[in-house]
Amino acid sequence: MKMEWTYVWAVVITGLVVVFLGLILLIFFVWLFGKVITKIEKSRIPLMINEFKAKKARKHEEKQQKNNPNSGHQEKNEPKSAVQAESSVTSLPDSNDDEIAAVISAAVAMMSANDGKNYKVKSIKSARNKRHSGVSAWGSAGQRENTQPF
Amino acid sequence: MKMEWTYVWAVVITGLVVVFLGLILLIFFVWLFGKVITKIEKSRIPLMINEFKAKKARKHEEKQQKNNPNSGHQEKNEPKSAVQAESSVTSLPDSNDDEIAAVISAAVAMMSANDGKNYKVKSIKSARNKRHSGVSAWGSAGQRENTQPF
Amino acid sequence: MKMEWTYVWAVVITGLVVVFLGLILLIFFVWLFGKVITKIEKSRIPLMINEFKAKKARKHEEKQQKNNPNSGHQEKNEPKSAVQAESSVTSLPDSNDDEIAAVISAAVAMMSANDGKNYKVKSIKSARNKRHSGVSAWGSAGQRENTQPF
Amino acid sequence: MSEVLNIFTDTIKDLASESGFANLSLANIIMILVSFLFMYLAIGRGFEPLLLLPIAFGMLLTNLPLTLMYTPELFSDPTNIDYGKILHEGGLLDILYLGVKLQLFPPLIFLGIGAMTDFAPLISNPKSFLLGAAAQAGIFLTFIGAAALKFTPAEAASIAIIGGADGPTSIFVSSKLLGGDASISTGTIALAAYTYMALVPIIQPPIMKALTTKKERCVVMETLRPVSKTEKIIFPIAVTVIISLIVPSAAPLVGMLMLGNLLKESGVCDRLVKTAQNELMNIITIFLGVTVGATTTADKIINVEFIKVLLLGVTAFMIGTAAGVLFGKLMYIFSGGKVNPLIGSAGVSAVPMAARVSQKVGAKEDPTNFLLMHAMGPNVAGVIGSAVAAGVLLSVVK
Amino acid sequence: MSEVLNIFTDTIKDLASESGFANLSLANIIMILVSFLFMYLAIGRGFEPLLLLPIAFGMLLTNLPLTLMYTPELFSDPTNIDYGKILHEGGLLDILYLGVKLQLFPPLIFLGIGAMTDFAPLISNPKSFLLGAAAQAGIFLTFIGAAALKFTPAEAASIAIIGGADGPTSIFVSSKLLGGDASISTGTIALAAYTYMALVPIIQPPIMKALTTKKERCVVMETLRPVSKTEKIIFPIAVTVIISLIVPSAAPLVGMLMLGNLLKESGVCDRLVKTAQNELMNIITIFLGVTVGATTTADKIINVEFIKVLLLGVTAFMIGTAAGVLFGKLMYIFSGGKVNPLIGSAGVSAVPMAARVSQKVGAKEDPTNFLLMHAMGPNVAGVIGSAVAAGVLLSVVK
Amino acid sequence: MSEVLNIFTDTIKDLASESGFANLSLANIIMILVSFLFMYLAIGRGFEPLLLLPIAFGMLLTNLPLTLMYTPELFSDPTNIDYGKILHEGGLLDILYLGVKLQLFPPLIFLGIGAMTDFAPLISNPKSFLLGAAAQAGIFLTFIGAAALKFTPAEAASIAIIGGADGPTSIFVSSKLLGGDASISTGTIALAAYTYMALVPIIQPPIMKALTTKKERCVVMETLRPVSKTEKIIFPIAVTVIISLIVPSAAPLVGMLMLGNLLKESGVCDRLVKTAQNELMNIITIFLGVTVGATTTADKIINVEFIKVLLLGVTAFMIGTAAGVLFGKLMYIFSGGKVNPLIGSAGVSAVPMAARVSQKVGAKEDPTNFLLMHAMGPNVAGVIGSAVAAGVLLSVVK
Ligand code: NA
Ligand code: NA
Ligand code: NA
Repeated sequence: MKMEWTYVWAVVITGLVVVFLGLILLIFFVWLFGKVITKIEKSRIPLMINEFKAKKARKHEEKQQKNNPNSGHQEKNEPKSAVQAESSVTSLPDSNDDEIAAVISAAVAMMSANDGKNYKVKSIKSARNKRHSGVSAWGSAGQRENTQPF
Repeated sequence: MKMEWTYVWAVVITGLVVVFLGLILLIFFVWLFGKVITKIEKSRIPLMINEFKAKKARKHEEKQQKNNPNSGHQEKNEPKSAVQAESSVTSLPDSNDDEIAAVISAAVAMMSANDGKNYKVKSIKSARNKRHSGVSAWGSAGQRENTQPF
Repeated sequence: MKMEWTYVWAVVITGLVVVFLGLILLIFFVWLFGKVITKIEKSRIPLMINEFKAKKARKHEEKQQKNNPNSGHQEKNEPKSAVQAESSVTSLPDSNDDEIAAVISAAVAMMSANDGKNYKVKSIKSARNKRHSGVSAWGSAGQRENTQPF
Repeated sequence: MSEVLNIFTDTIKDLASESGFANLSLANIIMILVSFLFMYLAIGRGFEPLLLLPIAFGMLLTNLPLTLMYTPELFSDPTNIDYGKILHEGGLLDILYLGVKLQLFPPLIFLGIGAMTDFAPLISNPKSFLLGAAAQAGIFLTFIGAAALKFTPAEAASIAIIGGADGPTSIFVSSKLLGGDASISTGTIALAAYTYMALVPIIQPPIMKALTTKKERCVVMETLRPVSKTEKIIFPIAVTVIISLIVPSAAPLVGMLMLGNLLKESGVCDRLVKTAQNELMNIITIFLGVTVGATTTADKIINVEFIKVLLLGVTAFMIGTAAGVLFGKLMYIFSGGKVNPLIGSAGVSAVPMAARVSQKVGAKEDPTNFLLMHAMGPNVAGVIGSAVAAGVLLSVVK
Repeated sequence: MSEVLNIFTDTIKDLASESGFANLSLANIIMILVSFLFMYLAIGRGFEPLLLLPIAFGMLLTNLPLTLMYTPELFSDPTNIDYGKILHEGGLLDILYLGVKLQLFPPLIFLGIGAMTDFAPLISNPKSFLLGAAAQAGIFLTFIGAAALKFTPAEAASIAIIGGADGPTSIFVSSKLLGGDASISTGTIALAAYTYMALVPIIQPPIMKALTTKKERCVVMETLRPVSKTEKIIFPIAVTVIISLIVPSAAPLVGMLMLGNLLKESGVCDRLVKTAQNELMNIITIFLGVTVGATTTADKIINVEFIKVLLLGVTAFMIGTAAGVLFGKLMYIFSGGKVNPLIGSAGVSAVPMAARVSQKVGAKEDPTNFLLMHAMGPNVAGVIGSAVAAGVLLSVVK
Repeated sequence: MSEVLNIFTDTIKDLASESGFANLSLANIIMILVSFLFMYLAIGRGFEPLLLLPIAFGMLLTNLPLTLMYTPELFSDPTNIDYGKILHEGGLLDILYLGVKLQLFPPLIFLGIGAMTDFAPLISNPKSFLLGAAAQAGIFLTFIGAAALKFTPAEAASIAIIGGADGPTSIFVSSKLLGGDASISTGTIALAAYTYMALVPIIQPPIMKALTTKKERCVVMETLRPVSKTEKIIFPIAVTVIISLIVPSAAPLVGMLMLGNLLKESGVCDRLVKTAQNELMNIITIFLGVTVGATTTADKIINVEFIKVLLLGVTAFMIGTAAGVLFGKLMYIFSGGKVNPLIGSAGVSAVPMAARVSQKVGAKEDPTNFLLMHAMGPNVAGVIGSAVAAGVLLSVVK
């Protein structure tokens, strides 16, 4: 069952046109939206739409402009925790600092990755304090995160 | 299709009665069982039913009475590991103790949480020793735990 | 519905014969293949079939002959990381070395177990370095490993 | 060549007429905007994002015309679904929705919740069960309201269960009772349930303050007794047996909740517990959310019934809260002032937010008063209570 | 108002008559107590809790009347199941049980086991395969016993396979062969299999000691040669090909076991291996346990057949152990005293307990004798052997 | 006794005649060897092992006679599959293959990919979309070639989609279009797709060098602007809406890809993201690989059509690469030399290998030139482009 050539060409041309059409529409939308966002960011016009961004994203934006521009969302807290973990061991007395720092910072990074939560060393500290009172902060944090939505 | 009001009230009253009935039965059972358990705990009568508790739960009970009364099962080992990890670093020479202790105790707590097994620092130590002999204690522990039931 | 005894005996004898037959065939194959592999290993004849082994497996074989002969694949890197983590803390100033080493080596071992990747301490160190540049090495490693096949 | 051009223009025309743009109705556009609103609530406002975000995305997908991802017609008669037809003609979300329709997903989510829940506060103070029962008044009294607004029994029960403040239970009941022809859908119910659960910290405090005196709110409760491992192991078994005997139709929910808890408390099945709490629950949450969201086709939201659902839903929450607090006052009186009535509002379930609301409202009067653990008792009792109420509704409503 | 009262009392009466209390038979009560016994064995005694606890809970649920979670009638004819009816009328456990009935769960558990198993001890000492074959005598000789006790071929095969000491294999065979009308159920088989597997450290040692001399038990075996990665990669492929060619009906079990092992040994699919070992296996274990447990309705346990199953099952284990040890003695003789016959008992599978029993019994005679790795060879060979025996039974029994 | 012996020899004879050895055809043997070749490519050469190894193992299983694990006849008519028959008679892989046939697995894998993908490079330089579109020329021009080689429309579309360099998309299209009677199978398509994706670093560089000048290859591109979280959140929603409206049949793939990405970028659903990225994706990858591999029965490989598929497949890749690079040259010209045309080849998708090839080829000319991030834009655009192309093919091909 051979296809007719007119059909074949129709498929090809249609396909290419639709793919380009779709992606060009996306270019236009993404470009437009990027402009709008950038303008809002710069002029800080307190628009309705800005309400959410202002509360949640502003701090994040500022941080991000200092860092590598293309860093994804996930990396948000890792540099911080790594830095903090490091600063906390740089004064250790001998040459094993690096290894320890590496292991600890990796462990901290892993925690963020594992739980899907971004822990900061600060919050870990408080977790330990609570644990002294006989209630597992870890456990209850898990419970909180997990049971909440149901 | 409107419902008849008699039907509506019947549903409402039935529902409330059954819910209260069920939960009151539970109150009675839980209260009764709590009494029995508490009595057994105190008088330590060596009942048939005590056999299991004696072997498995007794040690646990004693520990628990020292700790916060409402601590859940998961928290069982965490305070211990946290304490041990801490005691193991309190003599570190500088102010970073807290951070390190926090990170390490968090790591230990996470291990318990992660594997679903309660590791004590003791067992970790022995794990390391075994690892020296060229056989991964960690791996074989996993294997043991996992393959056993099938 | 009782079975006829002839049928019963036929099942029994057939069953035993087939099970033995199958496993004896396996003995023969495994024994033969073991011989071939051992010969190739020893004489290092650069056979066609050796091409793959040579590139991938040779290093591994040599390592393995030094270690415990029956160590599985998973254990490959763990002894190393444990040793390295330990050596990195043996000079810590007080008696808590063991606990810390245990915790850290367990954490490292856990990492290998968790991700299903064999991390060495070396690679963790470099991971930390990359993180300084604002790109999460951890995140991108995950991305690389994960997105690659699709 | 001109023939190719002809066919090309014909195909483009066909594609255009078959594209979503040509088939986008005003209702679809409104619904898409509504889905954006819920996405904003989930991400920007943190309203139960784990479920509300997948639900809102399902709502978006189902309102993009011709995607054929969800086909409400396949589920129009809830008592006689043609499963073969769903397999042949159903889209991605139709097939995943089978997990909801076959009543699998909510019990499996309860398995995970059970594996995460600590019933110790309830075991050490079993009277908390009463508060968990009282708060279900919100369910049954709302049933009256729904009847007054002329909903069918199936619809009225589906709306009333929102008052249970328990997402999986609401989905369990409504997906069983509601057909594709009903004026409301499982998605409508779930949207209302999760939205109001997120609003618990806003809805409850005024009611709690209005119904209690300062003296009552300041009651410091006795420390809870320690609970032995044996009790914790026997508890889930006993609850399963007793509740299943009284209300057999509650067994799937209560049984799975208690299986999860037994696995956890046994201490010998940790690898199963970990998976039930995490991966199994997460996989099902994604599927549940996006498919339940997909049931909110335009005709289920853009009608006066949805407004009614929203009104009845918030009423149910408020009645449940009030009933819990009032019953707490009763216990305050009968116990000679030992029970703080603020813990009553936690009986609506919405674990653990409702308990935290009790804690916060109490701490406002006396910052040293630690009510959280005492409120966790009614809180987890409320989960059991809602499941029992669901069982009653399923067996009573034809 | 009186009418409301009337309807209320009527509804309460209806509910009471429809409640589990009114329908609880003596058989149900006995079965519930039996389920408590198995829960105790799982939690208190540590009898294979990962499976025995879900099984016991499934047994509890299925014996609570009217919960409609499992409906044996839907599975009465094993050769002609009405899947549409199951979807329409089935409860939660009926639908999950499809994973067992469609023969999915046991092979997928084997996938996980394969991903955790190290076949190196077997590769370096392939003669161990003989011990893994010998121990299957327990299966086939028990078939004779079951025939003598007048079981049908399907029942006899299901009982005999308990002697394979391999839970998923037993469930694979019995769920295929047994209909809802058989006097025994998959749950009965699984209960016996897992209970006896937990008792391996008690059942085996007396037999091992009775059949061996002190001199034999003291044999120190030669160190196993190292196994190259190439051999480890080729092994699972070769086993799949050879066994599937000889016994095609063993292919689902052996094939999945070896796919898991190949993924592991390849070293390039670690993320798949991790999931196969953990989450996938855990999810299926929960579903498998609770649904298989649900098949133990009262009529399957409270009958003389269950006693027969228990007796035949332990006999199968004992014969398997003895056959392995005796074959070990044969190898001791032919090898000129280089093989310790104690490793023969490990051929029953029950990985890795049976191998540890060999180690312990050997260490009693000579504490420096490290038999564990040598016993792991027959042990993992026993898993393959049982799967082959399962294939034979499935293809021979009509 | 002699009767026993008789029956025994009869049974053995039966077993022998029913064994795989007696039924092994030459075609089977060739196919088994081919499966070994792909296993070697996966393990020894690291060719996309996560999918190629399960595919090769599925290929092995399906070519071992009488295992009855996969039955092509059950899927012979793609428009009218008898699902009841599959449940009654299907083997393990038939039942798991339902996940492919019902179009579930590829979208769910896209969910995981979306949860792992960072679209920031594309958002900050949206013109990259053009390169992602241009590279789809490989798909459509190969359709011409397939037509010339006299394939049916369904076959031609399935072959052409290999040029999309996207495994799940290829499986999504081909499993929908190809029946059991077609001369090629989903497995054939997947084998070619994954093999060529692994060969991207070998196939692409010569084409890239041949089509570009040294000056072009040395272009250092401007740093990408930072992308705000708001943009990252709105992006997946916008793509879903726009693409679904234009090509509704692309909605399952694009919708799930974007749901995964939205969950990730929202930052409030991390536990769902983790599961979508890992366990859910791994479980489905195993099932997808082994069942798709099982469709490669002997008659699908040992024919001249397979050679044609291989040739057309590599042609598709090469045309896609060339089209991307040429379009990149166009952008180089129009941008006044600001765009490095090497990033155009990354438009074929094959994330992130194609982008790394761009980086490497660029670094050869100027080691300080860091093109990776700029190439990630066209790279992820290529994934979206392929999904759109898939939608077009599915809606155009009858
Ligand atoms: Na509730
Ligand atoms: Na066995
Ligand atoms: Na592509």
